[in-house]
Amino acid sequence: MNSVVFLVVIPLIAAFLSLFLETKNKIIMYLVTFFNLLFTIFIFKSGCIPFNVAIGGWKAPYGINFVVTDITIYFLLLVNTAAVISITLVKDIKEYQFYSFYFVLLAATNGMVLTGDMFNFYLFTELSTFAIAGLVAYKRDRLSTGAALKFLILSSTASLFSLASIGLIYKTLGTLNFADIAVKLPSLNQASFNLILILFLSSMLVELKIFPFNLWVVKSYEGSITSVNMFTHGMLGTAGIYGAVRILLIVFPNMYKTNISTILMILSFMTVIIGEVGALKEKI
Amino acid sequence: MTKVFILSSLSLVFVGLYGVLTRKNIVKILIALNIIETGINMLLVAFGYIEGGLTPILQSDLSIANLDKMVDPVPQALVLTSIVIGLGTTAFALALAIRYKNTHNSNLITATDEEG
Amino acid sequence: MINFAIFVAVIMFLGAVWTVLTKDVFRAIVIFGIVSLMSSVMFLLMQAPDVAITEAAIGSAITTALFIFTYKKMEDKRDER
Amino acid sequence: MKDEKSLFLNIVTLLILSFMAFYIYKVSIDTGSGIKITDNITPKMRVADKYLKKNVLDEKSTYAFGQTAEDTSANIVTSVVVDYRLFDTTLEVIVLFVTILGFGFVIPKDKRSIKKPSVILYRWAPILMVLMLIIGGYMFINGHLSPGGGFPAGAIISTSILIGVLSGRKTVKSKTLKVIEAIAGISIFIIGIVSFFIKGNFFQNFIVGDRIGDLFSGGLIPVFYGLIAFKVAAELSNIYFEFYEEC
Repeated sequence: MNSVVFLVVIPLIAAFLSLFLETKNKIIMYLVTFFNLLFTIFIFKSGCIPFNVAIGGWKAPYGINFVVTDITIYFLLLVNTAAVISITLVKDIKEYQFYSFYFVLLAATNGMVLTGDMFNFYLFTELSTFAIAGLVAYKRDRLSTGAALKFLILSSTASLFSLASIGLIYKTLGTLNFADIAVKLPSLNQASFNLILILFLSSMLVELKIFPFNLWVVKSYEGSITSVNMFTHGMLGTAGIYGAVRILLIVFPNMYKTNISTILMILSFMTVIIGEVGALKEKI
Repeated sequence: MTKVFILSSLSLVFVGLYGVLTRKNIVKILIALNIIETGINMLLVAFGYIEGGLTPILQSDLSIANLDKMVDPVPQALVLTSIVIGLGTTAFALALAIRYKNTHNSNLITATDEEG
Repeated sequence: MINFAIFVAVIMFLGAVWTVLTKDVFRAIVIFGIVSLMSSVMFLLMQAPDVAITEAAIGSAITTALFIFTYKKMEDKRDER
Repeated sequence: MKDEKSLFLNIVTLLILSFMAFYIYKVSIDTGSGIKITDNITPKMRVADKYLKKNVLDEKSTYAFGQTAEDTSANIVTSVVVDYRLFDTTLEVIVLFVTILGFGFVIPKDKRSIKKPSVILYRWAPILMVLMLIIGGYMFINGHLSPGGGFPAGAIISTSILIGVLSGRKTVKSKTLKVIEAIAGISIFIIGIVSFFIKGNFFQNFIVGDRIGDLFSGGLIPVFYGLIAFKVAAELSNIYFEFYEEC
């Protein structure tokens, strides 16, 4: 099943092609999205799950690899179904940039779910960040420009923290592969483990829209058009949840005294309460 | 040597964080973001440094005999990637800043987003 | 060699502090270019010539140029109003 | 009133930062069992060992200078960037593409006229441009032998177009640049798909049999670096046109 990489490669080629196909962009958008959904269903039905794809022929800890497991395939279906639903809301848009951003976002969310490498995951999150920032700024008026700028500054600061944590992981464990990290992690010191975890968690919270970093959400939802809101929540949210679940609960399991589930539960509880209070204060 | 590299890059990270958190001019914030990024890049390369290490380029049979003394090539490869990503972030944010100046008539991040 | 590394590191730190604290944006941009160039020297000392070349060409030259272009464009806007 | 608020902000920020610095210091002096962040030893079973010894596929294999190996690039950083972790590099190219697309999309288009350049710059610009092109071309052709590579080469080539723009000479049209960019970007992925149909793996280096240290070695590495250099040059030149185009 090496061909699973097509899920990422085909939308990226379409992103380049959309520079030229001025009026046919919408057809290409439907074609690529339905291709992704059908291909995912084909993989789901093919019955060779779980499997592991080594890109470039380099085997698992040394090269980049895609991992497809039972949970992955369901999240892949969710992401692609969300994409199909949200493109039905796209009205007549002429700018080719919109379609390019959409294709890159589709590739990035598929890749975030599929990838099995730490640095590759970081790159996919960066890609989705830029695509979302471009889509939020699509209306180019006062509200959307401010929202996009604030989102970009916040998320790039957060992604620098995750880059530092990737460096620390490579220095201490000497590997970047998720499965390899999970095997080697118990030999790490408690304090070092906590530092890496804090750095990585603070960057994941931005993608997940959890309390201390969720202030960008309101402005960006106000400032962007409806289909972009669907992209942000349906595609990026789903992919981000899967990435967080895999990285926080499988790669960094509950070990020693740090209980991640409790921390996440407290934070999400606070998110709900503070979000509701903020919504009540908002004038209609 | 390693201590000098790590301490200098950490100091850059902290100075940049101070700048991002306290400055209000957008261009200054982006400069501070770039300083953090330079610091993180130096930190990553310093993690791969070993005392008296050699450059990871094969020039003759002698360098193949000394493979153990070479510095780690993987952090350098990662940093090559992250430098280009930093350029992308800066370019996009600067374009947004120019439009922000046009729409808000201000280059402070604290300007209100409501019309009027 | 270690004295040279400490010298470069001190210049870099002072430049970064100056960049963050100064009120003048243009001066901040130019000193940021110097900081970036000094970090390129540090990459060279860390036996990473690839990264040093990339940092000098992209991180130092083109980023600084972009900042200066943007600064000029924003200043022009203020003069018009 | 405003100054007080700013002073308060500064103090809070300094407190947060000093707390972070103290935490990092505490981590560095922590004495527990296991690997520490401040340990100076290189970890066992590091990924880089296999990259340096070039024996990912075959455990026991060794190589010599001027002989073939599984990856024949002499610069090991290049071999990591463009061969072992090629997929990262292609994504990075996409990151640059997206951000510069967003740059052209967001930046306001207003009228702007350039001052007439001086005669010296106008006369000497072609010489400088040719020099820049030669340096950039050398860099991406020799990227697998010496320091350098596609990204700085693209930056240097784009500088030559910047000189052309500043000196008022017409060099290339912005539409041509867009075509170059798209063709280079698509062909990177086309090569990846072609290697899927030849070897069965995406982005595999399917040219083998050359020797370490030759100019024509490294298989697909010079091809990829050339494509990356042209793509980066076209994208960065588009930025300059956005700033300095006379509307």
